[in-house]
Amino acid sequence: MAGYVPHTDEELEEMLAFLGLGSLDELFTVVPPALRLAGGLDLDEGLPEADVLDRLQRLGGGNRAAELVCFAGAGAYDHDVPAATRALAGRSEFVTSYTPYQPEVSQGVLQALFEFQTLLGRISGMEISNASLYDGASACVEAANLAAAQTGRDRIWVSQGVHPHWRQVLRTFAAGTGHEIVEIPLVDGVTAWPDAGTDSGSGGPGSGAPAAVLVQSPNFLGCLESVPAARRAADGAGALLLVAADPVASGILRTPGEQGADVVVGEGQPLGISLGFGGPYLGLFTCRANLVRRLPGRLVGETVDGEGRRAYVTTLRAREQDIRREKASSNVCTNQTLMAVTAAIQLGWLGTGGLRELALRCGRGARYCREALVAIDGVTPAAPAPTLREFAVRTPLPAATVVGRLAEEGFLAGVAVGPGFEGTPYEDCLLVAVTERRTRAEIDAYASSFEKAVR
Amino acid sequence: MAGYVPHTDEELEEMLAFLGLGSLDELFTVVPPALRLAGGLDLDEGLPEADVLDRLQRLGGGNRAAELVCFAGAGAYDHDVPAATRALAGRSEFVTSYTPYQPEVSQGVLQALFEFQTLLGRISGMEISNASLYDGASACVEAANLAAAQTGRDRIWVSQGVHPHWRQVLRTFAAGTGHEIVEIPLVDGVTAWPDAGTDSGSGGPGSGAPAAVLVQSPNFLGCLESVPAARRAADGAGALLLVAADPVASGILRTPGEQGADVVVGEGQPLGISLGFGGPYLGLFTCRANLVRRLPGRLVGETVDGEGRRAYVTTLRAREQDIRREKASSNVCTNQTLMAVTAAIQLGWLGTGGLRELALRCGRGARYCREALVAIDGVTPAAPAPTLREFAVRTPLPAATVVGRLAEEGFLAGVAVGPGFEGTPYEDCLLVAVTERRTRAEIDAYASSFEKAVR
Amino acid sequence: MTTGGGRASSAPLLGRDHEPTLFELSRAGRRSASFRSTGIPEWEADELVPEEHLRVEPVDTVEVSERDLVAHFTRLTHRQYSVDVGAYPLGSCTMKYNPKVCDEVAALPGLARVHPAAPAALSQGWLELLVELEAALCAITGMAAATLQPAAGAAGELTGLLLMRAWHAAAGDERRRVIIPDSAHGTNPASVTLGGYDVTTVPSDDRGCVDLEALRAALDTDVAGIMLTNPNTLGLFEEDIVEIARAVHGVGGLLYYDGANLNAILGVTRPGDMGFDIVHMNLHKTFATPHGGGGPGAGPVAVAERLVPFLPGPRPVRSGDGQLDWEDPPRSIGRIHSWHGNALVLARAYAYILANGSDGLRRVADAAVLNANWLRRRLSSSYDIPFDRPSMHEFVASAATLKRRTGVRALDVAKRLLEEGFHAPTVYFPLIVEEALMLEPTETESPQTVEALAEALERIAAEALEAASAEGSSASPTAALAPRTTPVGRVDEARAARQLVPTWDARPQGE
Amino acid sequence: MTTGGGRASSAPLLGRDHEPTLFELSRAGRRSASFRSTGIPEWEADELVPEEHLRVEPVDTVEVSERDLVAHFTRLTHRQYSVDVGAYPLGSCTMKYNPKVCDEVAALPGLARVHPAAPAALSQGWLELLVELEAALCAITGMAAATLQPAAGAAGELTGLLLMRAWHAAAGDERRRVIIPDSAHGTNPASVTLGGYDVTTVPSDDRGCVDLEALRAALDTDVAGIMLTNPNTLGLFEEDIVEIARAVHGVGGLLYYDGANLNAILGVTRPGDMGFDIVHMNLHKTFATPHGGGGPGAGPVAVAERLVPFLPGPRPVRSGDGQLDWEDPPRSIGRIHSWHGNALVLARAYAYILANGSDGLRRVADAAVLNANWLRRRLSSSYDIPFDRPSMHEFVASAATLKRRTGVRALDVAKRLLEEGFHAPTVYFPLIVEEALMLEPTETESPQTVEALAEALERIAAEALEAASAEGSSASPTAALAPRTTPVGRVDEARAARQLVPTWDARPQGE
Ligand SMILES: Cc1ncc(COP(=O)(O)O)c(C=O)c1O
Ligand SMILES: Cc1ncc(COP(=O)(O)O)c(C=O)c1O
Repeated sequence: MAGYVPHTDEELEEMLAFLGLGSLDELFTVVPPALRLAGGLDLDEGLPEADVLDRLQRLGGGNRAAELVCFAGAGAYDHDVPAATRALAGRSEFVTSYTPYQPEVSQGVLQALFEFQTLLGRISGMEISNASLYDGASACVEAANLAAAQTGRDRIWVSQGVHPHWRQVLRTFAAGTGHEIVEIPLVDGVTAWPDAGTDSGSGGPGSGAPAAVLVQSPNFLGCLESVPAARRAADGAGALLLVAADPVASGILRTPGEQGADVVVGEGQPLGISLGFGGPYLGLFTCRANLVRRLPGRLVGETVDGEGRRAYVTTLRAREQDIRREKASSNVCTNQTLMAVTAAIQLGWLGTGGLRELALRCGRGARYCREALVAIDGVTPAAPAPTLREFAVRTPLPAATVVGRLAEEGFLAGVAVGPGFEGTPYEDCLLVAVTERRTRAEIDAYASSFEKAVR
Repeated sequence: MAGYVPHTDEELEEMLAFLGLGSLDELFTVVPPALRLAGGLDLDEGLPEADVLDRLQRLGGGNRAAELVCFAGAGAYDHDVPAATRALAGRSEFVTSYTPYQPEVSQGVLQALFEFQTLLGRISGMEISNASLYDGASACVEAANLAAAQTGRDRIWVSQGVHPHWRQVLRTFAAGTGHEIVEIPLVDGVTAWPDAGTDSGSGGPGSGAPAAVLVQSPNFLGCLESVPAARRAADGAGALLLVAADPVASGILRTPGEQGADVVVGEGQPLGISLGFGGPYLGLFTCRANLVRRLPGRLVGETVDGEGRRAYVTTLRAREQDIRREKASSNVCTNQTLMAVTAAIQLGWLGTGGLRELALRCGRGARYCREALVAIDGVTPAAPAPTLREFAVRTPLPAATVVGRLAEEGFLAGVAVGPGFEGTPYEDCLLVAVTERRTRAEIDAYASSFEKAVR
Repeated sequence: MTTGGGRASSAPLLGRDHEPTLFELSRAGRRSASFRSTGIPEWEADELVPEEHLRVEPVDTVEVSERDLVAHFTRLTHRQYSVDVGAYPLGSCTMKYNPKVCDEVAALPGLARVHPAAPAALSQGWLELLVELEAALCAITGMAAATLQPAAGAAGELTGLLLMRAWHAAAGDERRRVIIPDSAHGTNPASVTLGGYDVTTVPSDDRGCVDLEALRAALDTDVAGIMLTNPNTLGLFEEDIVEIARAVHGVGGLLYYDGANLNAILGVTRPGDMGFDIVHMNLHKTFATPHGGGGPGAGPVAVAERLVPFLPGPRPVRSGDGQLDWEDPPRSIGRIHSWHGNALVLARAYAYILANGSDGLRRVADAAVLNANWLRRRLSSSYDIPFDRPSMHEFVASAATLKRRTGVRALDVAKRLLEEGFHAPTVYFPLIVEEALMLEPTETESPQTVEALAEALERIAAEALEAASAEGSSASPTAALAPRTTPVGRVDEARAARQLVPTWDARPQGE
Repeated sequence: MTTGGGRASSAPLLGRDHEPTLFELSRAGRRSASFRSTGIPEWEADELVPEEHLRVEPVDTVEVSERDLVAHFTRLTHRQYSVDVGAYPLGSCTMKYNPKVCDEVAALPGLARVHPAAPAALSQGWLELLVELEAALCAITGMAAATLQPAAGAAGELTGLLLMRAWHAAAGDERRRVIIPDSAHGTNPASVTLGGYDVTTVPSDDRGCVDLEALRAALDTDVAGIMLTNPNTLGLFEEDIVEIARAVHGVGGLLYYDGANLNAILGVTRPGDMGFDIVHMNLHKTFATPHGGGGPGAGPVAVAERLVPFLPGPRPVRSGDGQLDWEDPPRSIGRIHSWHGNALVLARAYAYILANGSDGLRRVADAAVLNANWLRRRLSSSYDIPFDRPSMHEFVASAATLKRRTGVRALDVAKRLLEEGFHAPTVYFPLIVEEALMLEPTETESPQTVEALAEALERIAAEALEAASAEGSSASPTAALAPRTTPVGRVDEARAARQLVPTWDARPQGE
């Protein structure tokens, strides 16, 4: 067994003797006898380290997807992670430290988070960024909660273009907050907001004015939404505008900030974080300065120490649960700091030019791939709206079948749109993502396998 | 291209202007025009990082040996390397620092080397250890040079049981030093030293007394040599005793030090260093205190700083080439420090009990495997002498054929003894090593494939 | 040339100068990134996306060489305490050693390279891992099934409260209150609010446990349930837990177990046996997944049989043919994570459980509780121990007397301890203890380390008393000035909040 | 309990306390190791090996928990300067940035897991890599073929000298002397001795180059060859190299190129074109493989066509069918490494060469030479520059005047620079410059870093002058006391040699 308890038997005895105890069991006399576990835990005995690694490696061997050339996206993207990001984010001081409660010995994490906040502010066009939330879904939930608290309203208009999982999570948590999630349908791949003029008084869909309007762009189908249109819808209803944005797309797209967003959320996984079967990822949350006192989660600020040296510390803590308790702006405590540090490193590695190039390369690969696919008989674009890294196509066979067949050829063909789009024209479509990792040769091979699969 | 030069074009111009130069080419006007390379280097243009990694990964894919279950040894062993060793030895402060010329900012490497030296002293039973040499071969060469300098003689008796590559390297370098390498043959797998009584005057084989006697135990064939017998041979000739030892075997075997060695050398690869196609490995060099002023390579000693704080520094530097130049004890400068640090970490992870258990587990696996192989028709032990982790067998087919056939079954069957044993009974044998990584199931499968291969 | 960045000179090695920000190191035109050759046509932005969407200028993030990037973040790590650097007796946080083998597990390509939307048939290994981990967590807690989706403890709490809500709703029973003790962690009341309930706080009695009478008085059929930490945040085992469970169940309420302190009872007793209905675990505490400077964590929620149909979905389940697939429980509260939870954190925790096994996990509890009790006993002569009886894996000391006598507060003790090479304990929590110092040595610290910690704390108290009596004053200069050997000295937190500088761009010019 | 180890309290973060040795952390019975389950019978030692070979007591190494092991070595890294922490202008050492991608290359299982005795048929990828790297190195140096076996520069030198010896011997020509300039690195004369030759030193002229007349005078048919570094250790290009080559070849001697300074001329000119016959390269300098605190390196030796038959064997060669195999050159001097050289270092260097390519390598030389010249020019007002003319990638300054005026020596400047966050330059080398400060910024340091270095050096000189004039004394207290912000202060090197403590066990009791 690979044990991590250092105590020798002799030491255990010395320590017990100091406490006047005769055995380790006596440490637990406070536990009512009826509650004590008789035969120990119903688990196997501990394994040596090498066996553990073998066992997990065998489990990993059961994941055929790990070997496939990846055209799946849907909120998780197969980007290259450079060696520098991996090495730096793996430094054990970042990995094994706790929340920076003691700033004097936590300047490393604090400064990295301050830099993360600055970078996120820049790419989203917002003034404030927190130090991370769990994932894209939780960032949406927190944004909805903030908007409800800010406006005193409890309805949220959510574009159907928002990731279906995020919409589900919004609904799950709405059971507690009592918020009403109203979905606004897509037309031609983009949100068809209710006419501001007619609905402004009543607040449009549902009854009563919404606290916020939430749009994702590029949306789940890959289509670029009009943020100004969403802003108009929000204005019409006197609501806040919440935009879910993609940090990679920000390399070439206008920022949500300059287009009027009040809160910009997103999923930070594309910034140097491995696919990892969906986690740990990185919830991004940025907002305008006027909302900072309702910001969920931690915020790092710059200050000085007693000798005037520049220093960083978590600040405006009165918002947080450990101080405000039931009145806190959120219940989040442990967040995804290491992922935020990773994203800061990755944005540093990419740099201004690299972030732009990354976005361009994704767009080029996707265009090349889309053209190859729609050239196949029976394959058509799901929507006419412009796309960047990802797009949806209608396929002659059910999308799930296509995915199954192409797996045999070495490709993860994409993601079947399915749940969350029931009854829409997109339900049976296949969502295809192309990152900068995909070469022309891979795309050509994919398209030709695709053609055979749907023939 | 993944470039690592940070200068922007603007900066290049600013710097050139400061120097009064008009172009980068003008930096090189001191190079005679006739020598200047016209068309640039005859190499491809630089590649992006991802392409480089791909290219090297493809080269790695060409190494079928990487996938085989390894029964090869012959001086390089397939031991498990625990995660802790890998992580610590990979810390960039260890990896990217230079030789600790400035001790005030190099206490990390210096202390790790001091601990390495202490650990090596303990496992070899010697008082002094240097901070590493290139590999087992170079440690033998340095030991021979030390002995020659110490005794004023130039003949070295080298057991034929010493690794044949090391014997070759001894001969290569003897061309420069003028030393005479005299090989002492094996009988029944162990060295048949000339009778001390009859030969003591003349010094035995060759003419003139030897400076040293060099024996390896366990020797190349895996056989345990008698160090006392070698000591007697050395004493008979008035020579130093040089012992090449295996750090893993030291977990259960008597130390060369307690058996009279003057210098103990070895290959440190089994101490946490990956197979890596033969390097970087770790030359071990330890000796008695009376030889310290002839020690090749670096030595770390403890001292204090100006305020009396404990500190470490490279010491007795007057032996070294940068100070003594043509009179130095050796020409070594860059050594294998990172490997020494790795070995210290690995010995720390193993600990007293773990080093013993490691040796035992290798011995058990080897015994189990040996019994399974010699049960096969036509497979016989190459020598009757006791062995530990490794042993040689005679096979009905040429050893190289066996290796080739077993590769098809997923095994690296061992190493054909071959060169360095021409004309001996061992020439056609197969050397088989079994480390703690090999399971009973693997050995059973190996033995049954072996049986089929030689049938 | 001096303007702009790129300076790779380090802050003096181990010195106290600040590290410049990435933005100060930035220089227009510099770059680290390179991209794979693809052979794809190099269309311009406006050949990909309509102009109206395109930004005019590239987003100005930062421009540094890879060399400067690496040096910068490496230097930052030299300004950061961590478990790998030293002991971290931060009560309630269980900062134990994070085995390195788990890092290798999380990096295995077979796990790390799997897309979360890959069909179940292509990710059977992951589903198997999740199902096995769920079973292990259920065995450890004595529950029937678990969801692995919650990304941290607080997310687990909220999930648990939504389960509570769904359970009562299914019975047509609308309840409005959830009870928590006054010693509870801040996430508990915050989660209760988000779960749509009102908080009812019950006081602790003079043993430091839930006041049973007060609890009984607070209970009625409007109570949806109670959230308890056991051992509680004072490190004390709630000895009346069986009666508490009976009372809460008696009014139809459910019991929620905040698993932050599960480390104390591994293999000793199980929340399920105590009567809890819903249990969250903090894998980043009990099961040694690294905290990452504040996350990621993982907060699986296990439930009793009757709550299984309400669990979040989709859940990995084994079908008849042995194949694994995703399934939504019939009355699921719904999804609570973008995907399947912090999967690579889950893999690490599973590796830790496999490495320890039943024997090792019990040993964890033994040593954790032993270390804490040894330290408590040892410190009882230099600090107040408000509830000085056998504790579990942690205990709460108090600097109240010290403060009265010397002016040295819990905060000063904490800062002074940083100078001694230890991380500080948790301070001013739980709220019911004045000048609280919450100490959790964890089981991976050796007896010698625990003793060194005790000596350091004793030294701090002794030095404060000495200074106070020598100067006849009530302020100990030493502790109040601490820390003086750390990368920065005591940080001005008030200024940070007053003059908010949340990003480099918000900085007043010229500073 | 206080005796014995296991203390995981750190030296105060970034503080100046010493880190205990592993032996002080050791405690009997403690352990990190665990071993794979194998199912093999658990025979005792005496069932494996005859008693006479067995030790009675287990070898007492050290006994620490994995937690303490990790904390110990992590804390040691916080006491260590490195390229990843800051600039390292250590002349002659080319301490450039080591790209992280090369670390990943060296960890690729397809490379790292290959046994060195695997038959060529099973290690074709490695042979291919070696053959391609050899070709690239030959293209860079202008030579015909190379051996990749030497593990470092010094091993390359000795290999080269043995090649020289074999070449002359093959011609029946016994020569006894090898010429080296007085500016040569210490490994050169040491290698000459080991190669069985006598050293003849030729002086440098007042340009800092080989004195051509003195060289001509030293040349005769007893001279086997000459070893040169070009640019030489003063950072100056040997402008007479063509005449030198002609002269040496004229007496039948060979020219050996010490490639320590190859960085300066990548893509600009090639040793082969200059007339060199034998060239070693330090891949751990020019090709960015990390120095590992003193090694491993790699010192391939490339040769002109006529020396190819003498190269060490076995060499990887491509046979007719495209397959690669090992082959011994017909007149090989023999093997010089246990296996094939420091293979994983070679792989890193190859990755670096691929990443840079012809364009990138030339850019390396450009920026390295530009940085050095900029720094030289800039420092010429505060330090002596003995040979103040255009240098290549490094140059040698001198603190001679500074010492005369202020008492501050090159050593003091070096130690004081450590306080400024930079590594020190190489000092007191080459020997021909009094109070030498040899500065090599390398190409991966940005102009801002080079400028910050210049400022720091200027500050040090100015402060020394100021102190000297203020106090009217000749000792500058500041520099002489430096460094004061490092983990330890100036180390007593004399005591280390006088009272040798080479291991923990040799320590005087009770210290
Ligand atoms: C008692 C207690 N409950 C809940 C939590 C919240 O857990 P998390 O930080 O994982 O959200 C904590 C974390 O510190 C805790 O100590
Ligand atoms: C000029 C010169 N020659 C030779 C060497 C020796 O190289 P190595 O240390 O790789 O043996 C060095 C190393 O510093 C050097 O600077």
